[in-house]
Amino acid sequence: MREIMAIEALREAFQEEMRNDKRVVLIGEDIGSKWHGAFKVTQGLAAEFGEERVRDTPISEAAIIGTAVGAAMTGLRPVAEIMFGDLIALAMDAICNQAAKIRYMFGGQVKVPVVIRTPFGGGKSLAAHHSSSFEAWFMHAAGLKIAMPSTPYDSKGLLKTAIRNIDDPVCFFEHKLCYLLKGHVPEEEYFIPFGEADIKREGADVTIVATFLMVHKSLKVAEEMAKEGISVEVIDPRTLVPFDIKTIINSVKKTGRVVVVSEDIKRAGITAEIASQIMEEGGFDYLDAPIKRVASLNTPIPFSPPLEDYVIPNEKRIAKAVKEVLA
Amino acid sequence: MREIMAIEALREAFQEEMRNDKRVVLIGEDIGSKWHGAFKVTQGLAAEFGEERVRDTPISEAAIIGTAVGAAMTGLRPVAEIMFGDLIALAMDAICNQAAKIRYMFGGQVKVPVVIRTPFGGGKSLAAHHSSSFEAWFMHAAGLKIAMPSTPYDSKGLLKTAIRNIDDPVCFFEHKLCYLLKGHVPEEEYFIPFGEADIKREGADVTIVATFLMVHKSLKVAEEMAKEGISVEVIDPRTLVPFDIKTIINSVKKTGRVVVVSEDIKRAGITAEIASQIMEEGGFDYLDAPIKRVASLNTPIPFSPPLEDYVIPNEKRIAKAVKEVLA
Amino acid sequence: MKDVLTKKMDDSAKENNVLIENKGFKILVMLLMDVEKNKLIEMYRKLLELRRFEEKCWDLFSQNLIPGTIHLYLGQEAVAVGVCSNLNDADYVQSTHRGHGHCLAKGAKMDKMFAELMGKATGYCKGKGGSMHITDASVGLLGACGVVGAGIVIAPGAALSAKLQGTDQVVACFFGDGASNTGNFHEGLNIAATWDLPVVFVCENNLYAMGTKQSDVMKVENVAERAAAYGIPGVICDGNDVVDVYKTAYEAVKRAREGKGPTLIECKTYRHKGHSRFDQGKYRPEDEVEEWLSKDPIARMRERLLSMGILTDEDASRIEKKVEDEVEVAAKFALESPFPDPKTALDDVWVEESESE
Amino acid sequence: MKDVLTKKMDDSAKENNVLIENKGFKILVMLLMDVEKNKLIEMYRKLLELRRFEEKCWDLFSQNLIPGTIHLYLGQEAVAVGVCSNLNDADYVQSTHRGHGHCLAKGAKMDKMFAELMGKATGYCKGKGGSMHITDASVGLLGACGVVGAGIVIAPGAALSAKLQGTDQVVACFFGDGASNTGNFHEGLNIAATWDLPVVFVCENNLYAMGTKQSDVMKVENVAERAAAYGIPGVICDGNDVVDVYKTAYEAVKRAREGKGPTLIECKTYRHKGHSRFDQGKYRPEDEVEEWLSKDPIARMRERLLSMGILTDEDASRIEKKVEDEVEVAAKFALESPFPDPKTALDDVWVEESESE
Ligand SMILES: Cc1ncc(C[n+]2csc(CCOP(=O)(O)OP(=O)(O)O)c2C)c(N)n1
Ligand SMILES: Cc1ncc(C[n+]2csc(CCOP(=O)(O)OP(=O)(O)O)c2C)c(N)n1
Ligand SMILES: [Mg+2]
Ligand SMILES: [Mg+2]
Repeated sequence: MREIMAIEALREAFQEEMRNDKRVVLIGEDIGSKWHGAFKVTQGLAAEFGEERVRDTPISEAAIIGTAVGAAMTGLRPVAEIMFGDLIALAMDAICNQAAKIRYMFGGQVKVPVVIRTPFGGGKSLAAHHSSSFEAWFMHAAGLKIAMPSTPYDSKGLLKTAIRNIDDPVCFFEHKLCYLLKGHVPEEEYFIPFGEADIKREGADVTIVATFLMVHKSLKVAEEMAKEGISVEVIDPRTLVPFDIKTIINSVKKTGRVVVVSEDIKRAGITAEIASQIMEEGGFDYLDAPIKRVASLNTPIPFSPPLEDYVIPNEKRIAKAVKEVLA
Repeated sequence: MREIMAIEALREAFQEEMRNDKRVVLIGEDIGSKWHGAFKVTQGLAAEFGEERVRDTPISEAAIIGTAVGAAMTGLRPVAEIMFGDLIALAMDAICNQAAKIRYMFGGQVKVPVVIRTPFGGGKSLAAHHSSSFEAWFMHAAGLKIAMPSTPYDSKGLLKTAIRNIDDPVCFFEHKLCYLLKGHVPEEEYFIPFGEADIKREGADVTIVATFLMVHKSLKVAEEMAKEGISVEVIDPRTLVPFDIKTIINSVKKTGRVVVVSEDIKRAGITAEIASQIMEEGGFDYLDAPIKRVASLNTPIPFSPPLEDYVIPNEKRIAKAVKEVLA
Repeated sequence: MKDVLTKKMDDSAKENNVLIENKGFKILVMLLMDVEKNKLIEMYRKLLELRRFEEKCWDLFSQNLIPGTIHLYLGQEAVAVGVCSNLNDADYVQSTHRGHGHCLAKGAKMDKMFAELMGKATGYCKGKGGSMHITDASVGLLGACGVVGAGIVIAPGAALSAKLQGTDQVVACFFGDGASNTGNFHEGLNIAATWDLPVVFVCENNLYAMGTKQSDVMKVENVAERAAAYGIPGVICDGNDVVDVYKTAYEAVKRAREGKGPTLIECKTYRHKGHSRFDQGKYRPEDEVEEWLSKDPIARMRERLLSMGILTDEDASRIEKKVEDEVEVAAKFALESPFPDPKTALDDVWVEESESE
Repeated sequence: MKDVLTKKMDDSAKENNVLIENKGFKILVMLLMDVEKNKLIEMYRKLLELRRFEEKCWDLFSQNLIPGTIHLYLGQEAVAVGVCSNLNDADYVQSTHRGHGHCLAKGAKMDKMFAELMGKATGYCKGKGGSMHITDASVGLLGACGVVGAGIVIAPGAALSAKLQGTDQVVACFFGDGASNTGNFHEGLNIAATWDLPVVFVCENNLYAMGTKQSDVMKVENVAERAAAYGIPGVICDGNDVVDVYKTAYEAVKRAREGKGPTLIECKTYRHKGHSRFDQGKYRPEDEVEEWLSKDPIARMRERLLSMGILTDEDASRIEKKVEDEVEVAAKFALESPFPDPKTALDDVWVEESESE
């Protein structure tokens, strides 16, 4: 079976969707034929589809999103890119006050089928302006759907769905350290629906809910634990909005123990929402121990490798949490 | 005892702090002698302290915060105002990437004693661009302290602390419908430390943790419930960072039942973090029922009064939640 | 065709060797030659519609029938009418917090507008938007917008749509003097200029942003001077003269439609009332207010049309009566409309599903 | 006094009725009159320090001793040195993602800089910042900044401090051509202009923002033209000629210090290497690269000083040797320094407490 990297899977999704529909246009800084995107996701797209449809922009994050929103309101299906997740802070109004609210404010008169892509995450010693994970901000903004694939397979399937099948604004978040991971990706067209969590590994003793790179770290922990006879189930929600709480609750009914793992900082992060939903949606009665959250420490992301490693969750911290909920 | 409105209490805090320290300057749109602030908080300040210290700005939210940050780094103690909370989306980089991270990124070389004020909340039929509650975004940004007073007394005491005693960036959030509420405020100087929750009403059966206007709505519910023989404790955390989880846990140990109430939308809002902290910090073992969250529905805030009333939590919804945790 | 008027005027000016400096007067000369009278009469009718609509709003919210706040367009009517009279149905308009005039000028109906302002289920946005988000997408409106300046980055997107889809649509993007200090102004104009997008940026300079005088927050006298930073034309016109606005916008719209890129037009104008609901505008010097009130765009246009014989007193009265009647009928519709069912608050977040509680 | 050089030059030019067009040459004439030779020699030494420092960085990160990414200042040295040679110790400098040169030119020490770049505990930011956040607050640096354009709104704040505290400090705010398209550029320049703040905005136009050519993302030829939008002077200078930069900044700094407000200076320059760590700059035409390499600011200054007899070959060699030795010593310090204790990641979030785990 073919194994490719996530950046290739994303690129393939773009190729298929841009061939399929002329209304799909890409807008972002250095995504064209000079640079091919900061992470080379868009390599070759300008060559195939032309500069009119793969548009390099000035350094104007608000205008990148604003323009995409205006285009989406009037018949295009734009995909806008913010080069680094931290910089999305410059486009918060365009995303959370405009893209997210326009359909609602206008009483459903228009739709805004825009996809907003950006990479989050640390681990590359890029320091506090190029390593943040802000997905919780968007989960807290009514009107945005959110995908955050952890594998090449999910990357392609979710991106295709976001572009073709969802008429609402989608925040499509990627993770810098997931870009080069390889995985099985079918050559045929396929779509992954939003709102369907994926059980990345089945298990009976503990449920880990994890996103992005933490899925992979959790899988490693699960493997280690297996050797000790502990059976860990790893669930990747894949989309935060809509959120597939059912799959998670079903797992909790089985395991009675939950660890939620995310790279965003802990305070008011997505682990808080996930843990709260588990409690509210039926988990409480099945839980044998309080849910543990494993997330980045409540600091900006530091530059130096030993510091960065300390702040971002690693296998050791995940394993420790698993042991604690089992204790 | 003197009763004054919150806007007067805030104004008094400014007067005292500006008289005390020349480095305190105010920066914002229409805060000066022409308009006195959108909610008249700064009335009279330009007249007393001059236009150099009470500075009207262009409509440039990013520059308002950026300028305040630069001034704070170099010896002033600026208080920057964003006229409406929704518009803070335009200054997210300046707040969450710069103000919040600068001290850390620079290894502690500088401090950034800036206070960022803005009013959140709906209830005035101002629709989706003037009614949001985004406090969770800032709780999720490492490096910011956050106050959100519900009463005139807390408004004055917390603002004075923010300006005089805290050398870190402070987000000082206010609520539009709390501005005109009256309450007891001493004429003498006083300071309320950050990180100390206030038990607004003691009770034995259920703990309500609430912020802003929801404190007042919860107090009304508590009063109603008392008639039915249900004793409700109402706790106002007053600051989100630092967060006084201890006071809340002590209450939970007593009541075993918790409702968390906030006006921000539920998904990934502050109620998620508060509920999660309660679970993690010792609450789990004392809880007799899952924690209930009462928050705004996951929609933008609509304009028309019947719609807005439906989206924002009211006494009925709070009472219902209290009954549910008691059931 | 909307642009026939100006074209004919130019041709015949050449032929007749008419040498008249004032652009407005020049057009009137043409009209005396009986060219497109109706266009001018229609503009007058529109001006009047905007005026009476806003006066009725003022009346309604004084009676507490309009919730929230409201920013009246009174005094600035010539801008919306002058610009939009150059637009086709398929063209787009990006509006602002002070948007009633833009909506009406682009063709929105008064009844559904009043209904929206009152928060009724029959309003354009089913009561979800109100004054600051009022819009009629079916006539090309991109929406009013509560965040000052935010529309300036959205408008280029609609223009990009037009460009990539190969239509000849243009986008008129309105905003205030205050908005020209926002980062969005800079990014929006620059991206539109860089990509030669068909946008006409229309700054309605009414001298104030709330209580803040324009001259206190920018060091240039004219917002139009800022066009130089983007390599596009910047033009100033008399925003209280609908003919001057029309003519100025005509050139800009033509330019945009021909693929030559955006123009920044600055219309010097003035709002008659305070900034919003409760503002009495006390920060404005009395003589300034008086001077501007004397330049009322509607009175000016009426007088002109009368003095040039395009309109008789009777015609004028008939038009006025008709507009007033329409306003009353529309307001009645809104008053009699029901408020929305609270549960509809959950609709319209998503295209397909409703939100759950 | 830093500005004596230019003043003397002007005076004596008047006296001697010297009429020489080229500003740089004019200064050199003065120097032949033996005015402030040392200033020029010191500028040359600084240029060399910046050059050798960056070359060593290139070397170190090729050996994987510098984590993350890095944006070298190679080729642009004349800008930082020319501007900062006008500044006092108390003045401020706002830097960028390409900030090593600004730091050194303002007086940061090479040893703690290398240490920071390598993520060592002895670095300026204790390893928390790295290249994109390197700073030495004790010499007036407001910090490097990873968000392009973000510093442009911070710099006016430092200038406001100076103004309100009644000092005569000025702020030099550096940024690139790409940054001039950000909303922050517009808001920052406008607020500084409106408030007459003592800021010198220095645009280092190196023709590219990553792979994007300046001319593809703005319709004006010169960033300096944008000054017109704020009612402040916009000046262009040869960013590869330290003397021209010095002289241009001199006027702007003087203006700022006298309370006359900001100036926008555009320095035309070029980066010798790719944008960042792995970029080879293939998007730049070879002849363009060659042409600019031939205008190397350090070679030019060296040649000039030699040809005018201000520097002998021996002096030059001695200076060069000294700088190279210093660079080696500094790098050694960094190499031998320890990495920070992981737990220190919890420090410096707050002024008083540490974060907890
Ligand atoms: C980004 C932003 N900042 C502040 C406000 C508050 N506000 C509403 S209208 C207004 C003044 C706008 O001035 P201008 O652009 O000149 O338009 P005008 O009201 O004069 O038509 C302000 C400051 C806002 N809505 N949005
Ligand atoms: C706001 C923002 N957008 C994008 C980036 C990614 N980025 C880093 S440097 C750079 C180019 C900056 O160009 P310019 O301002 O000309 O400075 P130069 O690199 O040429 O010195 C970009 C796009 C960023 N760091 N910040
Ligand atoms: Mg105005
Ligand atoms: Mg550049």
